[in-house]
Amino acid sequence: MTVAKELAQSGVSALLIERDPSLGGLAASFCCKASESCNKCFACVADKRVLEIRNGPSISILTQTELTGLKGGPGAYNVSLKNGKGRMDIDVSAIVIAAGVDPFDASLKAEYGYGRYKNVITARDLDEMLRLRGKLFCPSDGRLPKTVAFFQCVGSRDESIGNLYCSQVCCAYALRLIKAIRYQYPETKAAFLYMDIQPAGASFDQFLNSCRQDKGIRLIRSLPSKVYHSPLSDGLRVRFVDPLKGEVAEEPFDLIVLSVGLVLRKDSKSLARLFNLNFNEEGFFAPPPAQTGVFITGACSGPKDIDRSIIHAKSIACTVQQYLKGRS
Amino acid sequence: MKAGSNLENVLSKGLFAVTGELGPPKGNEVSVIKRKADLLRGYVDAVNVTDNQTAIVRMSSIAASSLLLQMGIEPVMQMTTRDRNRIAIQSDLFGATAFGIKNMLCLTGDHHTFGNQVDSKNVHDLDSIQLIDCVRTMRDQGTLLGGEEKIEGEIKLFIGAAENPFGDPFEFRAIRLAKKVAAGVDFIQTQCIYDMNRFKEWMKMVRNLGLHEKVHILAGVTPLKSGGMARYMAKNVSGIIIPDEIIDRIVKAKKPAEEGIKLCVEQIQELREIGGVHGVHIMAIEWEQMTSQITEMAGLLPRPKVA
Amino acid sequence: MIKAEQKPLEEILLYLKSYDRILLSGCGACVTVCQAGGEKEVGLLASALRMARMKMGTPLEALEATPARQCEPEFAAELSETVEKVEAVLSVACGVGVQTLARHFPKTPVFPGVNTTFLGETVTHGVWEERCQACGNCILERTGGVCPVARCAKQLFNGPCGGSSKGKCEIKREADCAWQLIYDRLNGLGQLYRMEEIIPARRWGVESRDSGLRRIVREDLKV
Amino acid sequence: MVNFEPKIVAFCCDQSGYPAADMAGGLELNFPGNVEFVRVPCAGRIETLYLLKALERGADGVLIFACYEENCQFLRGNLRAKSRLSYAHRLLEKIGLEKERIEICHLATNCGPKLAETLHRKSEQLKKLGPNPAKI
Amino acid sequence: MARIGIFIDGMGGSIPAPFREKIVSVIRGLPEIAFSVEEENLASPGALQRMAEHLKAEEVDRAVILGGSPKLYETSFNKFGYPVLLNPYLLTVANLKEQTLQAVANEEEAVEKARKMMIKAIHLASSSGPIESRSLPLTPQTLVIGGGITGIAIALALARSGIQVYLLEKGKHLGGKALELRRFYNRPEEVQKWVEEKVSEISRNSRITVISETELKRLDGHLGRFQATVRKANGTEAVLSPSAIVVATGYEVERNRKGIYGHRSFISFAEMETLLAENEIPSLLRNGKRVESVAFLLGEVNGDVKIDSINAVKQSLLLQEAFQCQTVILCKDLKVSSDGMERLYRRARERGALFIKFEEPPKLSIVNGQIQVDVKDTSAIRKEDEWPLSILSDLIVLSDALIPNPETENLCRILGLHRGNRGFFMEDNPQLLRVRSNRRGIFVAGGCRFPQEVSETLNEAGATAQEVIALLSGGIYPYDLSVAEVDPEKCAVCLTCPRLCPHSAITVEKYAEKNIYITPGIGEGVKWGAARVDPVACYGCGICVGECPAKAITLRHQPDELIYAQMNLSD
Repeated sequence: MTVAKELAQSGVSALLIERDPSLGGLAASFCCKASESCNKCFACVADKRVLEIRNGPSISILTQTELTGLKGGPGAYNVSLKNGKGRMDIDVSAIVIAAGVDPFDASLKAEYGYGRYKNVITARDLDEMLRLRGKLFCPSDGRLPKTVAFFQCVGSRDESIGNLYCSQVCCAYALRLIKAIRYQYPETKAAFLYMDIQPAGASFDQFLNSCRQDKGIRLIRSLPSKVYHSPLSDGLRVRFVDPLKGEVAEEPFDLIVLSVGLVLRKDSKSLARLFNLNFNEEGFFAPPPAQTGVFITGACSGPKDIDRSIIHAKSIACTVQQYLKGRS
Repeated sequence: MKAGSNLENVLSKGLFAVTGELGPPKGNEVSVIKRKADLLRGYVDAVNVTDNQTAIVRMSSIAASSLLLQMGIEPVMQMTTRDRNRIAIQSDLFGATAFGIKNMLCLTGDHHTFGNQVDSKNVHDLDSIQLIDCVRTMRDQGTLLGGEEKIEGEIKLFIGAAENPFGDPFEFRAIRLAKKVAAGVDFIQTQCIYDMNRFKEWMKMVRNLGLHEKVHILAGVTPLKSGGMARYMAKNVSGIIIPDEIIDRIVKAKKPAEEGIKLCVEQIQELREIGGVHGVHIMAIEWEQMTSQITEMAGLLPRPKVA
Repeated sequence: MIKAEQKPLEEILLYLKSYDRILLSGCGACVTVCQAGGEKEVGLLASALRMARMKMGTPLEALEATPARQCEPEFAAELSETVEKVEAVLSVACGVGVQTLARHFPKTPVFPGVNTTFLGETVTHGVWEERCQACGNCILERTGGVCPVARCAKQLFNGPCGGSSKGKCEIKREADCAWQLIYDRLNGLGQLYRMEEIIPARRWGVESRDSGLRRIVREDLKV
Repeated sequence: MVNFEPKIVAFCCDQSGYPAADMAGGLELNFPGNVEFVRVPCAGRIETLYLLKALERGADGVLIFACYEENCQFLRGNLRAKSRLSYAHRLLEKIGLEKERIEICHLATNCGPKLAETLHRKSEQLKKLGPNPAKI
Repeated sequence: MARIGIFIDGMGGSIPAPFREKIVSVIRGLPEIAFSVEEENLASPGALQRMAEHLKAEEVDRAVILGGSPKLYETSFNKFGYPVLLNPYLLTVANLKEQTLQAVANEEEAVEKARKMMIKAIHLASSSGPIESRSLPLTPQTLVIGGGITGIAIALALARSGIQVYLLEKGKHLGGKALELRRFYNRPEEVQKWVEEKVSEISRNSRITVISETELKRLDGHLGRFQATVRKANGTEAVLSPSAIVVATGYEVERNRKGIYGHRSFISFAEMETLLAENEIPSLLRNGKRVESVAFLLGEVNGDVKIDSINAVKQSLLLQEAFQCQTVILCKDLKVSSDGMERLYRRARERGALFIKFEEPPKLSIVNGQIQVDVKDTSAIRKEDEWPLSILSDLIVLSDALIPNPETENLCRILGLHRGNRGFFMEDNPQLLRVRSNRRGIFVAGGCRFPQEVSETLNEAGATAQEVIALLSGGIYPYDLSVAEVDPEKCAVCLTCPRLCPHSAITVEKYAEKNIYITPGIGEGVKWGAARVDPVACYGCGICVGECPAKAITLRHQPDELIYAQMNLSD
């Protein structure tokens, strides 16, 4: 979206193609994670972007549309599109792929029991719960959880599933969720189980300190090994190494939130085939050679948060625009 | 001799002077003065009579001073510029000298908001240095301030002033003393000293300016009664510095009051050794009974009889 | 500039107790700048007064006006028509403005809506501090541009007193010690010797308020 | 006060409150009946005088929907609104009105539920307080 | 009297016909109402076309839409263009969909509410006035302050797009912090070479003027009309007139070498870079002595930046692979959230680097002339045996605090920008505008905004260039006068507004030209000492309006009357 907007502003007309019915991608389903003040989650930015795009004078938008074919070569591509109304072929000079990412499928980490235990949810589930229902509850019985554990690096930095990269967004994402929950429900205590706290930025230190000072938030440097479930009470017990005592501990929690990593969207394989794209070591799109007129941006080139995706997109827009200039 | 007071005599003979302090009653109860006078008589050369100290209304220092005279003790009448304009000041000095008061201490005075009449209007027609100048003019020229107006009779006063080596800016404190000397001060009583290092440093600056030869400096001391008092003073009274080790010593002592006296005596002995210090001013606030013990332990007794 | 602070609403309500129709007059000069009596404050105060009186069950009609400068006779004259319609005037200009209106409208009671506090400087936005007492004989030349008359709690001319501690005044600990400021400033200018001179007793009775009503007459300007 | 439906003037910052109101409507969350939305470009546009005037001219309560702190499009508009509110509160106290009649609520574009809930809560609260006795 | 046309949008069935009828029936026959028509999906281009025809045919000058959210119409009208003859500010929308139908359950109440909203909208429409549009010519000239990696990249990108660039550098040479670096962590080429190439490209590019040993002294004017006074080291001054400005002054490193940190074993990352580049594989010598073990100590000074972690892992790998050194990395959190970092980290680990993560800061002491680091490794399992761990190494690479450039504060004042957390330049609010500053036409990029790893900085540089290009490429900046306007007669010059304006759009000049866009009353060219809002720099937020104690400022598109009209209360 940002690419289209920036190009439009530089006088290049752009066509935006989205497979889903609405714009915004993953970011559009996030909730606001403010506590007493804004915690810089950028979720509201996505909403505003959608508006701005609809506003843009030389952007055409096709939603619920899929790419089916590609003809031509650098500088003069002809793409085939398909949507509910039918098929069409369009000539374009350059193509920008911003196919985005999916959250990691948490059920692949069987030891955490996602999909089997109702009270094990992903951070995204929690996000949607807060955005649309406006409250926090245990999915099993609807009561307010007293204790919530956040597991970090679910599907990232994990050799066992082959995802040898940091998803870069989940620490801040989870901590902001914790902060928002703690603000709304002071009686709910949270534990944050992690490897390293990743984010950086001018205000992050301040934010992290406010988390550390909060007595209701425990930051535990240890990734849990297993979740046990009691079918009678729907209670959950978490097994992890207590870094302070140096021994294995088991602790009960009402709700477990998995901070799932980012993976390339499932349907990206077909895009890759269509555009003859390579994958990098991490399994994301590698940037295609210059002069092909095909560009990659956003999280599909490697995990990025909203802020960095936008910067990346703007930067790519600059490249695209210069590429076009160079050709004409 | 400028005034011929006992204090002036002691100091001009080069003897180590001792002065005490007496707060007049918050009313007209003369017995209070008498009781305190009895506690001080014979242990000091002169007694400061405060002028509505900390802006608490008390018997006027002129009246209390003349009562003290009647009881056979030489007073140092304190006078602040807070409550009087130059008319009242000069008229009061006529009266005071008429009663036979020979020492005075020129002060600006504690701010009225510290006292029990916070709604009053302060005067500050003059400041302490201008007051010194005023008294000196009256004594030496025999005229009123700034005027040609001759005074009927003679104003004989030994002029004192206070100085606080613990106020800021520290580097200016000795220069300010020089200003007082230039204005005509004869003796100086300092704020109570606990930070001996800073005081010594100040005295060094004073000596460098040659002031110790022009003015008699009496070092101020106040015995600490308790750890609480030490802590309170250190925290709340501007212009008093009490080093942590002293607070510690009093706080940790089994009998803090005794330790306070002991400390005070040690201080006096140390002060005596400093060049340019011509005496001590013992401010045993509401603890006058200790003056005898302190002077005795410090070896300051008996007080000299000088004619 | 002149600084003022709005009086407590209850006090103003008391003044206006027996009136049902008033003019609330602000001033477009100093009190606008110190946000005590500009057009905005006039609107706010009028609204608050109307509501308070409505709540008491004795509605008040409050007209609003904000002349450019209330202390000028011409501007006061602009209010004449409005003043005729009301029983009393509440002025949120400084004490000068209140008196100008009082002089101009002999038949209408004029009440002050602000306390005129001092001549001051803006320290930061929303914070003003006293700088001048209009004492009538400026000595800033001797004190490095810091006024002890306005800024020393004891108005010392030969300060600082013993209560100066770490640059602050013992009387108001949040306030800077004026003499420390003078010291620092002269020190910075390399003119510390200026502080060694004794400033003699001031001639208050000739130069200052203490001499009775002060007045400036410029014969050449008179028309 | 059975049939009393409090009149609420809701100032909505165009960057947060207004879209949130749209979202709340879109989610079919009910609003109390007697709410007037005032759309402003930024909460910093809301003068103290508007808060008083709203009450003077007949509102029973006033709500300001502003952006979260540190999330103002215009840096400090929301903080200005908050400060002006505190000034208005001081005046209300002097006037003898309950300061609950004016309140600020911080939210973001995607906080429709919070907006609706705040409106309802305010409406209930005002019902308990009763009609604004100072309106003209 | 205004003539108002009413358009009722069915919103694809969201506002049913009977409901519409019930509402509109009230106003039929009112004198100011010219007509009312029903439409479906008014926000679509076709409907817009018809709307324009209606407006023209009936000669109305105001329009009221009964339909959905005003935001919907505003966006689509902005996109497809407003109907001719209708100024955007003469259109009022009553949001029946979101604010009545979907918000009020009881139908009767909804009708009542909708009617009220309609009346309010009609009232608003008749009391609003048109706002004119203007455009400002922009010359393609940009001033880039700072000739570091960011400045270089931006200058080149801009020049390639045909924009004239003045590249201002305080020092003698271009390159900045990059001159201390030797290698990128994720690219094969050498940094120095990269910089050299870029610098020579700059010197060959006729569109870039490098002005070295020069600093910005003063800035006047606003977007499109900046007047930047620059001063050279020799004291000569020049005035540049760029349309836009990019600030890329980088960050500074604050070294702590007090106490034990003064020990010769401590070196900085930059020193280690040099050491690595100067030594020949396979042995690393420092002052003639062989270095066999290196520890990296990432203190808490930079808990919020990633560069230290990246540098540590990068250098550690080089030390391990090329120089056979044993390495230890001590840190609180290892930041691997950069592309490819996790892999590098694992590679370093697999080749024998130790990673020790602590909560309490390690203790340092000198043992036999060497620094001993005692640290509690939080991931150790058997604490009793292994706590604390003592590490002796030949060299310790220490992280230095990354701080804002010392001139940042001064530059902020000159440029009218804000400083954010930690004192770096602040981007324009968190909402997506990372490289924009609070002032239109001024951008902040790179380390002066926040220290980042080189490739991220380059991304940011690209994004900044894109922003500038998007702004300047049209050659004009179109704007309308929906801005704040000062009435100079009322202005008390109290300076409240320039102090509070978040965009530094207000200036007070003693003899400022009178606000040129003011219409009635006094003619143009009158001199008047008053605050002046620059209509191009103003974002129309209204903070100054709300704050002015003299009520001298009006927001032209939303004056008091419109606010009161929106409150819909009695007078």
